[in-house]
Amino acid sequence: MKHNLLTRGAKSPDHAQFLRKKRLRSVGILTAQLLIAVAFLLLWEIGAREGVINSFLFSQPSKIGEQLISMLASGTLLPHMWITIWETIVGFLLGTAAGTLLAILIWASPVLGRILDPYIVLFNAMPKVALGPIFIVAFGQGFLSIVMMAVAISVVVTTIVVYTSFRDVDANMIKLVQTFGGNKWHVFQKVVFPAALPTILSTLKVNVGLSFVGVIVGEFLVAKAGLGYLIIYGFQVFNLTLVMLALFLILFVSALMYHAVAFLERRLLNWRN
Amino acid sequence: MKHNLLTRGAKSPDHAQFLRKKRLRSVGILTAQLLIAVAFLLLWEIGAREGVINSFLFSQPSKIGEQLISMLASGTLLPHMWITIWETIVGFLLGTAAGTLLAILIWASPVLGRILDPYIVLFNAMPKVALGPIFIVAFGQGFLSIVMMAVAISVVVTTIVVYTSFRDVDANMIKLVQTFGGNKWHVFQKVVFPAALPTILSTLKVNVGLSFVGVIVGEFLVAKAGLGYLIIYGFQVFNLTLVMLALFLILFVSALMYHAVAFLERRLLNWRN
Amino acid sequence: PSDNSASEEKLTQVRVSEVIRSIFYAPQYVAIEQGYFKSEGLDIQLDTAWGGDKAMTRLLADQADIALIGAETTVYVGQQGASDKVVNFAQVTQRDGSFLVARNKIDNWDWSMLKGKSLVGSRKGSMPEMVSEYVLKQNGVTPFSDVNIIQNITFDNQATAFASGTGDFLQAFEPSGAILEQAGQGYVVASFGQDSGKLPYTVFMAKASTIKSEPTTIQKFTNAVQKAQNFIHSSTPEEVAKVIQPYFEGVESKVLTAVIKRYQDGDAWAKDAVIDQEEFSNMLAIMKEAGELNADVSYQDLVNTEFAEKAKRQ
Amino acid sequence: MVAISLEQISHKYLTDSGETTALTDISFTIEQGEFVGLVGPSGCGKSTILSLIAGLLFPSAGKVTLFGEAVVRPTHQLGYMFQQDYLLPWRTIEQNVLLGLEITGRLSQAKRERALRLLDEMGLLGTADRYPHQLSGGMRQRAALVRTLASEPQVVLLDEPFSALDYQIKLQLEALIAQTLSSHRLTGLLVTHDLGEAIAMCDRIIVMAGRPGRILRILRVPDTIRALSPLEARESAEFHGLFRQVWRDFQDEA
Amino acid sequence: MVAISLEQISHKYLTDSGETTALTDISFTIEQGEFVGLVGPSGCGKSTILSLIAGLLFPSAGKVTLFGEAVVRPTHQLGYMFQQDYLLPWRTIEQNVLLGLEITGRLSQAKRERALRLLDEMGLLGTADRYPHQLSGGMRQRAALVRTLASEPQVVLLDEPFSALDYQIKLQLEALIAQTLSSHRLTGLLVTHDLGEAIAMCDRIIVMAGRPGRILRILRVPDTIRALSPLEARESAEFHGLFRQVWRDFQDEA
Ligand SMILES: Nc1ncnc2c1ncn2[C@@H]1O[C@H](COP(=O)(O)OP(=O)(O)OP(=O)(O)O)[C@@H](O)[C@H]1O
Ligand SMILES: Nc1ncnc2c1ncn2[C@@H]1O[C@H](COP(=O)(O)OP(=O)(O)OP(=O)(O)O)[C@@H](O)[C@H]1O
Ligand SMILES: [Mg+2]
Ligand SMILES: [Mg+2]
Repeated sequence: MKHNLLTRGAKSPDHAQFLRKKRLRSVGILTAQLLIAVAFLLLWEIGAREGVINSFLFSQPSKIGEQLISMLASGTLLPHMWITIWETIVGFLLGTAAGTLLAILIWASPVLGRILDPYIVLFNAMPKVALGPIFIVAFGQGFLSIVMMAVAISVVVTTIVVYTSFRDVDANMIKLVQTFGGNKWHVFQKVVFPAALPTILSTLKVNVGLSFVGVIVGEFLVAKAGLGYLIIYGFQVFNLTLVMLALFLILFVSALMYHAVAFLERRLLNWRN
Repeated sequence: MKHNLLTRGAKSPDHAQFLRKKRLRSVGILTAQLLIAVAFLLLWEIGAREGVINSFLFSQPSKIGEQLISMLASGTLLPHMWITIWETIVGFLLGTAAGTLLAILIWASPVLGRILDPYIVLFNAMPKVALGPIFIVAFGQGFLSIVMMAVAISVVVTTIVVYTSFRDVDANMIKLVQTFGGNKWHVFQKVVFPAALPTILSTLKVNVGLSFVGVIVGEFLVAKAGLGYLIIYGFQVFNLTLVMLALFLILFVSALMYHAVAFLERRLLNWRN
Repeated sequence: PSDNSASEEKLTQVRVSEVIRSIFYAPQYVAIEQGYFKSEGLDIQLDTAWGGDKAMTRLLADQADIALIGAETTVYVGQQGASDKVVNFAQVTQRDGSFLVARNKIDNWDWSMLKGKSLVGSRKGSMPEMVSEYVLKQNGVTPFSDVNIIQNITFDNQATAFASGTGDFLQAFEPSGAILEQAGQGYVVASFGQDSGKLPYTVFMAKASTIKSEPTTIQKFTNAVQKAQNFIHSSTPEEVAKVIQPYFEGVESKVLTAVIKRYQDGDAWAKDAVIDQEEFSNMLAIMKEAGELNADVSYQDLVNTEFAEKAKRQ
Repeated sequence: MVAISLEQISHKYLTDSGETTALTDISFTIEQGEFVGLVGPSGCGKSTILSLIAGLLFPSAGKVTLFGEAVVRPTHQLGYMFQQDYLLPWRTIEQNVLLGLEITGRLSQAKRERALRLLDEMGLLGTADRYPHQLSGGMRQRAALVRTLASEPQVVLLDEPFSALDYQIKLQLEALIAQTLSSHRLTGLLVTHDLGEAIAMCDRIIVMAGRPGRILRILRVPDTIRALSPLEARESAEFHGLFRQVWRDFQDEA
Repeated sequence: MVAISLEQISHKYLTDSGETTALTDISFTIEQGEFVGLVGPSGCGKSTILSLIAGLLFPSAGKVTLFGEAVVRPTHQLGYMFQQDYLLPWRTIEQNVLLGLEITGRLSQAKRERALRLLDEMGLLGTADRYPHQLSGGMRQRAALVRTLASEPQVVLLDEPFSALDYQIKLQLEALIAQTLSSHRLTGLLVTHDLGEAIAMCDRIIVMAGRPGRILRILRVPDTIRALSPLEARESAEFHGLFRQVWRDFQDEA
C-alpha cells in the first residue's frame, strides 16, 4: 500500500479510507478555525483603515503588531509577561495546595466539614473582587496581595472539586482496603487519593485560569508591573494600542498556561494510555 | 413511646436513640457554627475598641450595625440591594439561557463544536475583568454593560457543564429512543435534556455566584447604584463603615441567591423524592 | 545631573504612594530625576496606587510614609473621625487639572452652551466632580438640571467612553485631552482649573504621628519639592518633558511637551509648597457646595505650612 | 414467511488505532413466530448483529432484510430490550411505557389502554403512576418488556435481558417472556451468554465464536425440550446432551 | 475446629426514615476447610453477614467469632472477594496483587515471589506489569483472586464473585476457585443468588429468606455431587432434586 500523510498508519484499505476521511475533516476544521481568526483580524484591520471601526478606540492589528515588535525589541515587554506568569504560577500552586489540604481535612473529619460548610459556601459565593481593598491592607501593596487574590479566587473551587472527587470514590474500593485491615490513612493513600487524582488534575486546568483571573484583578489593584498593570497604565496614558496588546497577551498567556497544565495532566496520567 | 423534639418521628426505641444522637450532633454543629460567627464579630469589636485593630480601616461591627439601621430607616439601602439583585437575576437568566443554547448547538453539530472549541477555551481562560473597558464601549455605561459582564463571566461555564452533561447521558438511553425510530430531536427532548437537567440545575447554583461576581465587577466599572457602587462610593468619601456594610450585604445577598436556586433545584427535581 | 555626594547608606528611605501616574504631578518626577531628594538624603520609593482611596489606605495602613493625593481625602478622613489625622504639608498642584473637551471645535466658548447637553464627569464625591459642579454653578449652569452629568464611569474609562460616543462633553485629564485633540476626536474648549480658582488640588500628606516623629525627614522632603517647583517654573516645556519622559513610557514626547505647556500656561503647578488658608477654604466651599462636607474641619488640624515656609525661605 | 434474514453479512468497526472485524460471513434466516437464541463469548458480535437488524448500524458488506424488505432505518415493527431496563427515571411507569408510541406519533386512547392492560398482565397493576426507582429490579425489567410490547412490534430483539437480574427472578422472567412472545405470536431473537438459558427458551440456537465473530453452528432444540417450561427444560436429559455438545465446541474453539 | 461461628446474630440498619432489620436470629458455624454457600433473594442480608464476619460491621445483637475469637476488626486471616474485581486501575497487576501485604506491612521478597507464582498458577503469567484495563474480565477476576490469596488468609469470603462474568468464563472460574480453595485447605463462604452454583460448588448450603433476613434451612450437599466438578455436578440427578427442593422453599416464601 502506498501511504500519504492522510493515510499514514493505516492497517488496511478500509482503515486507510477511514483515516483519510477523518484526517480530512480535521484539516477542514483547522482551516475553518484559522479562517475565523484571520477573517476577524482582517475585518478589523480593513474596518479600521476604512474608518468603519474607530481605530482610535480599538486600535488595529497592524498597530498592535508594531507595538509588540517595538516593545519586544526594547525589552520592555517580556518582564511584564514573566511577572504575571510567575505570580500566576505561585498563586496557582498555593491555591491548589491549600484547597487540596482543606479537602483532605474535611474528608478526614466530616464533622469539621459540616461545621465549615456554610462558611465555605459563603466564601465561595462572595465576589472576591470586592475584597480587594482588604487585601491591600492585609497583605501590602505588592506581590503578596496579588498572589493572595489568586489564591482566594481558586482555593474554594479546588476544595469543593477535590473533596467531591474524594467522596465519589467507589465505596467498594475503600471497603477493599478495609478488608485488608487498612486504616483511614491507608484508605486515603492507597485508594482515595490516586482515584481522585484524575479529577484533581483536570481541575487544575480550571484553576490555572482562576488564578490568572485573580492575578489580573490583583494587578489592577496594586501592580507596579505585569500585564494587568499594562492595561491600567495604557488607559492612564490613553495608549489604547498598548491596552489591546496587553489584552492579546493575556489571551495568549492564559492559553499557554491552560495547555501547559493539560500537558502535565496527560503526563501524570499515562497509566491510562 | 414519649417523644421529645430530639426523637420525633422515631419508628422504634433503637431508631429514637439513633435520631437523638444524630440530632444532638446537628445541634452541636449548629452551635459551633454560631460560636465561630459570634467569636469573630466579638473579637473584631473588642479588637477595634482596644485599638488592636485599626477601626478606621476595618470599621467595627457596632458601627456597621448602626449604619445598617440608619440606612434602612432612611430608605437609602434597599434600592441599592434591589438593583444589584435585579441585575444579577437578569444576568443569570441570560447567561444560563445563552450557555444552554450554545451547548445545544454544539451537541447538535459536533463539527461546529470542534471548530469553536479553541475559541471557547480561550474565552473561558480570559479574565473577563480585563475586558471591562471594551464592555463600556460596546454596551454603554449602564445596566446593559453590567448585565453583559455577568453573562460573559457565566456563559462559558454553563456551556461547558451543560454540554458535558449532554454528552455524558447514557448512550443506551439514546439507543433506546433510536430503536423506536426517534430522530435527533426526539433524542434531545425525550432523553438528553431531561437526563441532563439535574446537572444543569446544580450548575445554576454556581452560575448565580458567577453572575453576581460579574455584576459587582460591572458595578465597579459603571454603576450609579447597587452594592458595588456603595463600595466605590464608600471608598471615595472614606466611609469604610459603609464599605464594610456593603461587603456584608454582598455576602448576605450571595447566600440568599444561592439558597434560592438550591430551593428551585429541589422543587424542579421532586420526581427524585 | 544628580548629586552623588551623599553615600548610599546614609539615605533615609521614604515610601511615597502617588494616586495615579500623571503628567500633572511632574514636580514630583522632576524632584526624583533631578536628584533633589537624593541630595537631601532621601531615597524615594515611589509606588502608584491607582486611586485616591487606595493611596490613602496605604498611608493609613502604614504601607506608605507620604502620599500624593487630593487634599479632599484628608477632609473625608478627618470627618470620619480617624484618631490619627492625615495632614497636608506640601502643595504640588494648585488648580484642577482637567479640561472641558467638546466633540467639535467651538470658537466662542460660553459655559451656557452646556445646557441641555450631557457631560462625562467623575464619580460623586471626587474632587474633579466637585470642582466641575462648582465651576458650572459659578457660570450659571445648574448641574443635573441644566446639564446631565454622567458620573458612573470609572476614571480609567471616561475618555474611552467619550470617544466611543458617550456624552457630548468630557471632563478630560491629560494626556487624554491632548491625545483626543491630536486624533481629532475632541477639542479642548475650556479649563476647569482656570475657572475654579486656586485650591490645594494635589498635595503631599502624611499622618500627624509621622510628622511629629520625623520632622527632619518631612523638612528635607519639602525642600526637594520646592527645588522641583523652582525648576519647573524656570524651564521650558521641552526641558521638563525631557526630564520626566522615563516616567511616561509609551507617551510621545510631542504630547508630553504639549501637556506640560498647557499646565504651565494654565498656572496649574504651585510656585511654592505652602498651602494657604484661602486656598483651603476655597476647597471646603466647593465640597460644601457639593454636599460632601458634613462636619466642621479646621485648616489648623489638616494643614501644616511650617515645612513649606522654611523650604520657601531657603 | 421469513421475518429476519441476514445474507453474508460482515461488519468492521473502524477506529483510529485500526479496524476490528466484528462479524464475518454471517448468514441466517428466522421464520415468523420463531424464537431463536444467539450465544457466544463476549465480544463475538452478538450485539452488533442486533444493531444491524434494528437498523441502528449498517453492515460493511451483505444484506439484512426484515419481512423481505432491506433494513434502512429503525422501524416500529421491531422492539428492542436491553440488559438494563433503561426506564427513564424522570417519567412514571405509564409515561415510560408509552415512550415508543409517543415518539412514533401513534399514541391514542386505545393504545394507552392496551398498554395499561399489558402492565396488569405482567403483574404491574397499580404501578402506572410510580417512578422507576420505586420498583424492584424484576418489576422494572417487566415494565421494560411492556414498553417494548406497547409499540406493537412484530419482532422482538432481546440483548441479555436477564443477565442483570437475580437468579430466581431471572427464571421467573424467562418463563414470562417465552410465554408472552408465543401468545402474541411474535418473532424473537434472544442474545445471551448463558447457553443453558438459550437451550431452555428457544426453538433454534445460533452458536457463535469470536475474533472475528462468525457462526460456529446452528442447531435446532428438540421438541421434547421445547414443550417444557424453561425451568423444567434444564432438568431434561436432552438438555444436558445439547449443553455438553455446544460446550465442547466452545472449548475446542478456545 | 470451628472457623466461623455466628450466634443469634441480628442486625438493624438505622437511617433517617426508619430502621431496616437486615438480619434476625442468624446462627451457624463453619468448620475449618469447609466451603459453604449462602443463597437467598436480593436484600436478604447476605452481604451484611459477610461484613459482620469480616469485622467491617458489628451486629446489633449476638456474637461473631473467628477461630474462637470475637471479631473486633478486620484481620489478615480473612480474605474478601467482591462481585467486581476492584483492581486499582492506576496500579499494575503485580502492585494490585501485593496491596494486602503492603497495607498490613508484611511485604517481603519471599511473599512477593509467592504472589507472582500464584499469578502463574492462575494462568496470568506475564501480566504482572500490565494495567488492569489491559486484561479481560475473566483475567481481572482471577487477578483479584490472587490478590486475596496473596495475603495468606485462612478464610475466604466470596460475595457473588462470578455474577459479573460471562457464562463460559464463570463456569471455568467456578472450577478454578473450588479447586484452589481446597488445595490451599482454606475455609470458604460463598454468597450467590445462583442456587445451582451453590449446589455445584459447596459442601453445605445456607438458604436464606428476606424481609427480615433469616435462615430458611441449612442443607448438606450429598457427597456424590461434591465429588464432581461444578460443570458435571449440574447434570447429576441429585442436583435437580436438591434444586427443586430449595426452589419450592423460595416459591413458598414469596
Ligand atoms: N463502537 C465500536 N467501535 C469499535 N469497536 C466496537 C464497537 N462496538 C463493538 N466493537 C467491537 O466489536 C466486537 C463485537 O462487539 P459486540 O458488542 O457486538 O459483542 P457482543 O457479542 O455483544 O459482546 P458482549 O457479550 O460483551 O455484549 C468487539 O470486539 C467489540 O470490541
Ligand atoms: N448501609 C445501609 N443502610 C441502610 N440499609 C442497608 C444498608 N446496607 C444494606 N441495607 C439494607 O439491608 C438489607 C440487606 O442488605 P444486604 O446488602 O446485606 O443484602 P444482600 O442479600 O447482600 O443483597 P444483594 O443480593 O442485592 O447483594 C437490605 O434491605 C438493604 O436495603
Ligand atoms: Mg453485547
Ligand atoms: Mg449483596
